Amino acid sequence: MLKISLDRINELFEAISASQTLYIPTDREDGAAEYRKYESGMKLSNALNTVRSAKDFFFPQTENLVDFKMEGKNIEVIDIRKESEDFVIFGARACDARSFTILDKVFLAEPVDSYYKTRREHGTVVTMACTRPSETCFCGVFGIDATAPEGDAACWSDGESIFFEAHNEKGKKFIDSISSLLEDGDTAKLEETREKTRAILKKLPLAGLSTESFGGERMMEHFNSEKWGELSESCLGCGTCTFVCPTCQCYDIKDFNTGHGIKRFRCWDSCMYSDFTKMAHGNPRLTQLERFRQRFMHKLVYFPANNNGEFGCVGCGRCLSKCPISMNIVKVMKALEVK
Amino acid sequence: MNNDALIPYIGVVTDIRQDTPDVKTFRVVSPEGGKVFEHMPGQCAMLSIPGVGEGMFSITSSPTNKDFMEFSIKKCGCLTTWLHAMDVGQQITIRGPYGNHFPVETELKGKDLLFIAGGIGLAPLRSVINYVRDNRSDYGDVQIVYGSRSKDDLVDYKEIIDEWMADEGIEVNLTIDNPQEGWDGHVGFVPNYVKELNPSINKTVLICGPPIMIKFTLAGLKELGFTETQVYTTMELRMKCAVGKCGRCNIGSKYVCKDGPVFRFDQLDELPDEY
Amino acid sequence: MQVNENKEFEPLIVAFCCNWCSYAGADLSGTNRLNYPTNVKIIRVPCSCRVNPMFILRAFQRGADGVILCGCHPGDCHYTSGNYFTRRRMTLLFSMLDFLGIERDRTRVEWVSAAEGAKFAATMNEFTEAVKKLGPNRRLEDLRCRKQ
Amino acid sequence: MQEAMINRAKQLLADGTVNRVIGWKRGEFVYDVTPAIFETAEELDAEFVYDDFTAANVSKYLVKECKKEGKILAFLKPCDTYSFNQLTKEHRVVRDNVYIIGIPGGPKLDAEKIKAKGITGILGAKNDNGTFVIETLYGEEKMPYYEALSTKCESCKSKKHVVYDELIGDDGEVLESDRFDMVEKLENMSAQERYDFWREQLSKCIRCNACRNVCPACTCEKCVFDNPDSGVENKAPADSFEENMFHIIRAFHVAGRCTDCGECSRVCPQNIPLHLLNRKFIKDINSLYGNYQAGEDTTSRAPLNDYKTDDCEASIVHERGVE
Repeated sequence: MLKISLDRINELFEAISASQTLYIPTDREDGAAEYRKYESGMKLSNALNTVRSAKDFFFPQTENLVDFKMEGKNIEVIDIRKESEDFVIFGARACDARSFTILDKVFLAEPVDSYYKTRREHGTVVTMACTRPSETCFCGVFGIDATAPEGDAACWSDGESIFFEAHNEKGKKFIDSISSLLEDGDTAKLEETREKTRAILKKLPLAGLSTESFGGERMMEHFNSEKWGELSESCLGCGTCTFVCPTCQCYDIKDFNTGHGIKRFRCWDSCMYSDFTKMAHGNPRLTQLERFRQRFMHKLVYFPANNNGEFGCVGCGRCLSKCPISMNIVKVMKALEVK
Repeated sequence: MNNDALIPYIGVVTDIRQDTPDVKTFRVVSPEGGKVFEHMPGQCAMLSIPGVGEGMFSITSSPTNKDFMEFSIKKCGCLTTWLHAMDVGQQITIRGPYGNHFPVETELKGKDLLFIAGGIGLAPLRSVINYVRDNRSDYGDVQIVYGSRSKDDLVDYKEIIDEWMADEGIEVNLTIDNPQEGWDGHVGFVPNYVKELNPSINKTVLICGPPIMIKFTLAGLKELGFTETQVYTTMELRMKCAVGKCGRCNIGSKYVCKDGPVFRFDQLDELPDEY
Repeated sequence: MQVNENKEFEPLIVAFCCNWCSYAGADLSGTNRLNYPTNVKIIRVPCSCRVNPMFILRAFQRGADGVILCGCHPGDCHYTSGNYFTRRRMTLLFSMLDFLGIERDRTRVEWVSAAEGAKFAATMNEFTEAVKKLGPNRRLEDLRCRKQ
Repeated sequence: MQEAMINRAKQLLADGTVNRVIGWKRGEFVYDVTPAIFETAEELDAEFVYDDFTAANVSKYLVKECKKEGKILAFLKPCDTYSFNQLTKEHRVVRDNVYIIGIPGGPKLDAEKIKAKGITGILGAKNDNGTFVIETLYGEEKMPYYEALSTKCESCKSKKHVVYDELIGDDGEVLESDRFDMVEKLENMSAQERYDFWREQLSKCIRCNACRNVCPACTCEKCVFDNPDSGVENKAPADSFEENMFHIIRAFHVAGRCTDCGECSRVCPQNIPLHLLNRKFIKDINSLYGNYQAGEDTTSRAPLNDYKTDDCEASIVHERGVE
């Protein structure tokens, strides 16, 4: 397997960023990690994952769609789409890598979302296998192997070197572009590391969680469950879970009047918000119970119903650690589990 | 780059008709003339005034009309108020067509049809009614039951009197909620009127109106012996993208904008009661 | 906004003036043919107390380089005490803007009575000069609203 | 402590004084607690928890809860009692529908602080004389206990309960705290430094609204930022201006009403020190209009609903401190 020694990793980053924009997870001064555009000397974070997921790269929080110029009774539609440039996301975890395939099912379904598609085409996802999963991790529940992440190319660390493997053409192209820095390496120690990680993954407190009780065919049963009242009781109705979630894809379209034109933009929206479904003549989801239910039903029931049983959750655990009142999908799954 | 569903076309409003005190019908064509796009009866379009908002409206004109599209719009919110204040010649943005349509080419073909509408609920059905009138030989008897609060609130009253009533094989039953001077027709609520009319149960029903009317009419139809597989309706929920991605107009796993807006009642029965 | 080197920067000043004193004061300075810069755009409000912090921020968002709030002198408010509340509110708001690192000279509260046409003109001249020195508002602007 | 609380709650449920209890419930992990309502003794026994991680201020839930049938028992920490009092003053809660037991606060911990040290896979934790011993998937880890303190508990303003029906444990005193130190430090920076500091912090904001929704002082039925008719409704910070505006207005709207409970900073998923904005207002109010502690009583006029004819002019801002 091709590898590069860990102490030469910044050489690698320099090489990649010389030809295209590179994003790596890096530590902030408050201890949390976030993706930043690589600049010379930036250090790769050791954290398990970033606070914000990597979905931003393909589905940014706000994005201009189209401009309008209004003059008298006339409207001019201005297509502001530009060809985006190539970029590399380095160090995405297995959960985030899977989230892209989930987002693909939404945005690349007919009619294809061209904004998303362009970014997807221009972005190369280089994933990094996990070595220190956290207690909040439960990606295995959704069939994700944290030691064998998807993505265009994947890499593994054995503590000394980073090993690379391409998964598709884009990945091959990426590895070719850095091949002068890589050398052939022995994977014995890497196998050892992976084995250790697998053992930890089996021991994770949430490893025993089961998805068997969920899926499209259980729609009415779960929808009408009496548990929702108790579960949603303490929900604040904020959007933290939605906005840190790598698979939440709901958005709002709004117009902004700049004083010299109209910008139509889309931004992330949350089904937890009170005005998400509010219409001029009423709201079908009046209380937090219905909104709370919608979020989890979407991930565990509606999404699989429309996507051959695939769930809308990747078990990254962000909502577990970020919810202000610690209410999360794991608690919902446990409460609704059909024994 | 190919066009994106979220980038709208321009439409020009060429005619505005005041139907009722709070409903206007707008005629929309493309700036070059002709329709902006083709559609099927029951489908919808997103109309917008940039800076004001965007909303889903059902296309009330029939696909058989090759010259223009029409939208009957009731004034009830921010965008509709703005639309009502427009003058002829105003440009708006339009994208579509969205959603499924009434199965006029399949299940409805050859059937006797019963249309039941309340208030502005006639808007989506008008498209089907005129489509059926233009393809008269493909369908059986047509009966229309239409009610509203008062005589003034009957949408498209002129067209109903002048054209629909004049057609052979179309029975039009109008009703208003309360007695009114100058009205010698039926007075009473739609659900009761339907029961009084006692339509034959081999008809296929297309119903649209306020939720409360739909609820009681459906119950009445069941009493008369209709089954849910015979009854179609069209739904509306808050929408933003209209292409099944923004995630808000779902009833259970179905998106009203993409899988709807037309549902048969037995399909709705399989979905959670959240609309 | 491209600042042309040959052309002096012309700030946009928004002045909220209370209907009873300052607006009349502005009127008086006009009838007295006193000059004050055309940069100043006056927005009339029923009382200085009507101005909520959001008004100030929104003025900056939409391209203002300086915002000044004028009302009746303390004790002279048409509604008895409106301007006293304004005073506390604006003091705290300006202090917060300062805390966030926004140039403090972009904001000001000035009491101008209906008889003080001269004071109105002088204040506006002085304030416009002060903002001109600061240059365009960059720290509290909305890039989308910037004219290309 | 937990046991005493459960026992007292059971008594009050049994004698009919209250028909439900608001407290905290254990979740999956040692640090994972959720505010919850308990209606029976069995539920209390099974799930009620009070420990180092029960930092959540439950007083805001009482806005909703006190409108329901019957009386509710709430365990309030000293800082929570200030929030409750403030809500009473604003007529958002009905005092008579809540039975309050004051409980000693004790500093609360924040799991994020532990994780920021690189300690992950937390399975258990205990305090061993000031050393926090954490059992993890990767073996035992140690850190000083005080370094795991929630930001909101780092500079406690008071151990005194300002409202209660009864107390478990002793009442404390209002403390001399160093809570304005960081505000002062910022005030002494140059405008450019302050600007850079806040840009760095506020640009992290994802507009999840957690700070707003958790805030016991933010109880508007409809927030301007949610109201399409307000003209400022926004769901995402589309521009740096909107980040600033949201946080200025959020803090301004609770100025004079904020009790400095610190919930905003505790819940922020991006660790933005939002409490500094609130403390800046509190500090200004104290120095310009006299010391004022929101929630201390239910009768005094809030500083922004009050005035003196000889208040300082707004120009004071221009005349002091660092430019």
